[in-house]
Amino acid sequence: MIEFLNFYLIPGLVLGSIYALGAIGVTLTFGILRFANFAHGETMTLGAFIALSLATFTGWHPFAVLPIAMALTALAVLGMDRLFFRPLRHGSTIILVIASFGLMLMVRSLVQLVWGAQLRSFGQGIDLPWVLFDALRIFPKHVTIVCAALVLMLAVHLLLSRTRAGKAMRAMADSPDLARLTGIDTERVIVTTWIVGAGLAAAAGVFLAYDTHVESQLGFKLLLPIFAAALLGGIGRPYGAMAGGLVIGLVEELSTYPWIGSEALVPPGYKTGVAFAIMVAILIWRPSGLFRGRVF
Amino acid sequence: MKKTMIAAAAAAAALALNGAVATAGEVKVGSAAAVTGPIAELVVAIVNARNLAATHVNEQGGLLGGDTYTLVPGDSQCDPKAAVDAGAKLVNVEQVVAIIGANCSGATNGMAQSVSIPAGVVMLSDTATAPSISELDDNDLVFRVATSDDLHGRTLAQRAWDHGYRKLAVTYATDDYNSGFAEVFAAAFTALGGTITGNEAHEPNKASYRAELATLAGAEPDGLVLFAYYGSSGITILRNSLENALFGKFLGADGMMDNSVIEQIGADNLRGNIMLSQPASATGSPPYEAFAAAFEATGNAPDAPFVAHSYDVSFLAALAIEKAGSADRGAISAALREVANAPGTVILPGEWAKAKAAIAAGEDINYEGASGPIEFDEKGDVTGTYTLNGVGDDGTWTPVM
Amino acid sequence: MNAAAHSGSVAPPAPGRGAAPLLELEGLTRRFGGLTAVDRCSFAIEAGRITGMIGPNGAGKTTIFSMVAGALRPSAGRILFDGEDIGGVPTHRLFHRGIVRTFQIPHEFGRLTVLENLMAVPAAQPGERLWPVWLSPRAVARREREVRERAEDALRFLTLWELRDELAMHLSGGQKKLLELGRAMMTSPRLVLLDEPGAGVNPTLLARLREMILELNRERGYTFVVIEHDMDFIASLCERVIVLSQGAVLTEGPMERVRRDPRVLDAYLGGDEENEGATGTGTPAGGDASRAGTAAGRAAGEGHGGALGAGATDPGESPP
Amino acid sequence: MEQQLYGIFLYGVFLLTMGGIYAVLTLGLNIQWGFTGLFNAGVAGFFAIGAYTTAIVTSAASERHLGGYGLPVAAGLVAAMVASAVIAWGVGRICIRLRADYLAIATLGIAEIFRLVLKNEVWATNGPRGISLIPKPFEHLPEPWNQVGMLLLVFAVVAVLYVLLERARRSPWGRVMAAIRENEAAARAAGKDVERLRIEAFVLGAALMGLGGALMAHHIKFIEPNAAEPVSATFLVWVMLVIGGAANNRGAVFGAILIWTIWSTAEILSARLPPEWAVKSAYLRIFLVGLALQIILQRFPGGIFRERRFRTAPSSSTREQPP
Repeated sequence: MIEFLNFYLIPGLVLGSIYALGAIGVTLTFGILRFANFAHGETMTLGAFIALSLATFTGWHPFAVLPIAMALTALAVLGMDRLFFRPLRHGSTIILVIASFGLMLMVRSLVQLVWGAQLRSFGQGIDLPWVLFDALRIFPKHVTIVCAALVLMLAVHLLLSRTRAGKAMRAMADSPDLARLTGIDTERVIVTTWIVGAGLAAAAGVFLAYDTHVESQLGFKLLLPIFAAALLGGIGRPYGAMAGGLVIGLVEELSTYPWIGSEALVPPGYKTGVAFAIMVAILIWRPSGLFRGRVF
Repeated sequence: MKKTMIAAAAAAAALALNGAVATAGEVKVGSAAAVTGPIAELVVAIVNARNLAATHVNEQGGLLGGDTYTLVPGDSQCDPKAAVDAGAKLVNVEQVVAIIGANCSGATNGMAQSVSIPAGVVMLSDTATAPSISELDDNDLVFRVATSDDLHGRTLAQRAWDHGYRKLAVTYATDDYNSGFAEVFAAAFTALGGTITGNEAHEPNKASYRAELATLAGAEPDGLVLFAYYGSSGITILRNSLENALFGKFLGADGMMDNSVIEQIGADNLRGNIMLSQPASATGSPPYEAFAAAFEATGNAPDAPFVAHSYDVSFLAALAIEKAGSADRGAISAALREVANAPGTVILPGEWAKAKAAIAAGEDINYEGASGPIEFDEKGDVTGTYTLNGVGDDGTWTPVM
Repeated sequence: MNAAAHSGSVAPPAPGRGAAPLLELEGLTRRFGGLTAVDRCSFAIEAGRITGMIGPNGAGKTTIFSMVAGALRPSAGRILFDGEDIGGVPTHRLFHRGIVRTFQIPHEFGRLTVLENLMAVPAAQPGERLWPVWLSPRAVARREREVRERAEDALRFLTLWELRDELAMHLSGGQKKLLELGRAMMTSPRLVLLDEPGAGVNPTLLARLREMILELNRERGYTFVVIEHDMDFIASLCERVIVLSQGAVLTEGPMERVRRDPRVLDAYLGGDEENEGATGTGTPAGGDASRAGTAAGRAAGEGHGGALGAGATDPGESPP
Repeated sequence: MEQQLYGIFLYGVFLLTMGGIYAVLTLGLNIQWGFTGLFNAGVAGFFAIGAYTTAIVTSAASERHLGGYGLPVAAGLVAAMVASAVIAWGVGRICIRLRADYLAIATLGIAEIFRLVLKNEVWATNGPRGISLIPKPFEHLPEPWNQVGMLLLVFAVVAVLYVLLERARRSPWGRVMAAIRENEAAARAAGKDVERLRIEAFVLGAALMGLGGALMAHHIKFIEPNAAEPVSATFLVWVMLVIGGAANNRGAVFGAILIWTIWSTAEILSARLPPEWAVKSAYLRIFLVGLALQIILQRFPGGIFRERRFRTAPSSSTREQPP
């Protein structure tokens, strides 16, 4: 039982909160700009590397430079939007998807040009956990990651529910045509969307890098599970994305638990497939997400 | 504006094709590597090692009549499709004399079968370890200094047994190198009388492997045999295992041999707990030290995976061209055996001037590589020597007995 | 006109007035989540007539059309067509049985030409299968000529002949409405459901549209059910109207009588403006309450507009 | 110099062979996306099924993987198409009703699951080590005729497909597919069995993707799961189709060859950089490819070749126009 908590449930939660942060950006772009942004993974990588450089330069804790890294990443993404997405915004969706694919290639190779392909990390050595009740192992870094993720999600919640910009975003994600009719400044909403999505992506990248390490393909590796999370929550629903991220993170980890007998339920080689299988199943049986009908 | 850019791109492409014509006084060898793609982080050091050999050649008199030894890069992306494309460019547009590399076994296999063998170009691989490379119908054109997984896997199993391991869990990344290795290792270890308590694949590039490791640790083996590349999953698995006290002892192979493993995990956490098998002349042997000193001087770590092999293939290609006496594709294959295999004047890494003089004098030479003595058999394979490394007192990879 | 040329191909000759009903609804009900868009609706449509269907926004008119045409599955109740229950039968099967619908927001094939829009309609085209296309092109070409002639006749009738080579997306709203009607003419329909054919159509075109509907009814015997907000249009077209309010039948009868019915006036004046879900034009209040309504609206409308709505992708709400 | 020209000619042969194989994939995707509007982001999955099927059918017997039946290449190509088609039918049955972007993500996920199966079911596929020694047509001819032979085979396939698909596109079949693409609800209301027709297009497109995969396997004589990773086996095909012009077969073929040429020749450019850039030049190449893509997208947002619809020729209208 305690093993289940230590090795399956807690790692699942940590991974899930990272997925959740990434998925918010995907779901907002999908909901408001109406395309699947393949460059979102590279945004995470970019954020993690920016934070790495800042942390190396200042010698501060990665979480101390996180706000600056988030801001810089958001700025970079706004620049990309201006150059590559905005000129195509009135064309068809598929053009935007292809543009985001091109951007994915560009950002990744730029990161490799600037920072190289080798892997780097914020800290060296291994962390030892706090051992509670002689059995439960809690890692300080995991506590900080989950707490920071919760703070960011709370901030997103406040933004969406308390501010005009947030309400406008939700309205647009729900129905862009109607939002336009009611006089919402769509360009401003789009800017806000990019800022929120890129900031959270940067945070997700930094958290993952803080837990493990960072290299040029960090974000790309997360892209598909994050798409799965966004779909699970229902496209255009930031709260759904948070929940979806947690569910995907948990299910990925729990799928290899020996639920029946002593063998892993899903052979670990297929672990990645679990997220995809859930995603496909959700699409087929509940295409509007797990939380259809619930008003968030 | 955009039109201008397109025009500029077209002009640049035309220029590039034009520039492909070899300048006089240059001998081109293709250097195919998986620079982008899943093992990008390993390849940087590999390319640096190949370039170091070229620098040695050029600094010490160059090739043949003083020609520059040029390595033309080609990106094989660890994907046979990309490798065939890169190979076609190297062989046809760049008109290289020989090709070194291609890195991943699949990419090497594709490039060899559909480009280099039909064109009659020698391919000399530094990292392709799949047994299928030996089976190619290659007209004696495909060589490698990387040893086949079969041999390495059996050797590692024996060494593990000798170190007193009886019950081991195995986890391997689902790529060609590591999965093949795991298969051979598990069979050999069982044949010795050992027990494999669990043999599980893991998908590389995940953020956490705690769940898989917990399952493997459940059977309480003596240690974990970790077949992975350090970047895509190895370091994460080490970290997850140590932080959660799931495994304390590790065995592995050269895919894990990198300084960043020690940097990331910390020497103190690994000392006495990890042993990695590497096909290389024992540290301390003259050929290895010659290479290591030179490579370190360029700011690179000589114990990174496969860099010794990469240096060797680059140097060997130059030796073979020098021996053949001309930049002629057809003569390389025979010359390669002559310069690599005993007997002859022993040449160590970096000793280009000595080798050039010996060849000019008509002497037979025998290159002793950084990765091992290098004697090509009839299939173009070498018999490896392997060292087992642990973390030494100085915090670097050090041989253990 | 060319109508006579095709009257022979109309499947059953129009039965006499007052014959057995062609379509009967019995307690038809449709719910979207907590919202009941159609509530125990019962009425009958006689063959050969033009029947009007009116009611305030959200009364469930379009939802009824969607169920009759097979785009939505009824939650309860029966739809009898020729005495047979067709509830839940997919749209394309119903089309082959003679039920054709048009859409309130025109559903043209935007990047097909106007002529192609009509030529795509007829059933049993051998050219719609690949083997004949590749192996017996002559048979395909022969049938294609027939289809084309028929489409050209329809375009002349609809006065769209000049625009035959134009992409349908470039037509005006009114012209698209005509094209919708043209789709019905490409087959031999027994029941044509017109959803607001006059919405957004200018008065000149509207008058022409009325003449066309009357002519199709008179000359070819098409049975029409027409949803329309323009009362004069309905009055000049239909002998009988059905009034719906909040998903139920309020009253029915000749237009003159219905117009004087105080309940009808009440329904229109007191119509619950917030409850517009079923017509898919709900206004976004930005708040959460509107969301359920809009979602239902998307499901009820045919998935147009809202690119990300559950729409037709939801197995629970679309025919199998 | 003569040697140089001969080399460039041979490289041209390789370039066009690859471009031609991609053209087969792009034509397949064009049926799905261009004609019918099905957003299949799982091209790599069907590519892989085709490649592995032909590898198993045509290679010599081996203990490392399933079969090795040593059948002729033609049998392999047919088997590849059939296998892809059958699996596409299964996939289509469960998710063809999904709307565009959802279908994309579902097919992307399914393709990744296929790739995991290829990696993990070692008994059938030799896992990550892949299948080697796949026969290549004409390989026993001397250079350059072996390569030219392969090129001609690929181009013969492309030509046949082009003619068949162009005929299909102009036929009522193409019209009804376009109708579904343009307005699904209206197509239903016009009596079309949208599900069946969409599955038909999906299956046909997937069969061509399988054929493309099979041709690729024969061309490179080796297949492994990395060859079916999404960037070069799905997204690149999409880029080719969108840039060339969706719904236009000529655009599909042109886009495949154009983009493959950019993708491939960019390396010749980046390889000119000094040796200390040996590693970075590869990154730079990918960057340039990305940039070229953006420029073409902004220059030709609707693709280079536009869709062409049937127009009535002035002479064909024999009747009098009504007043």
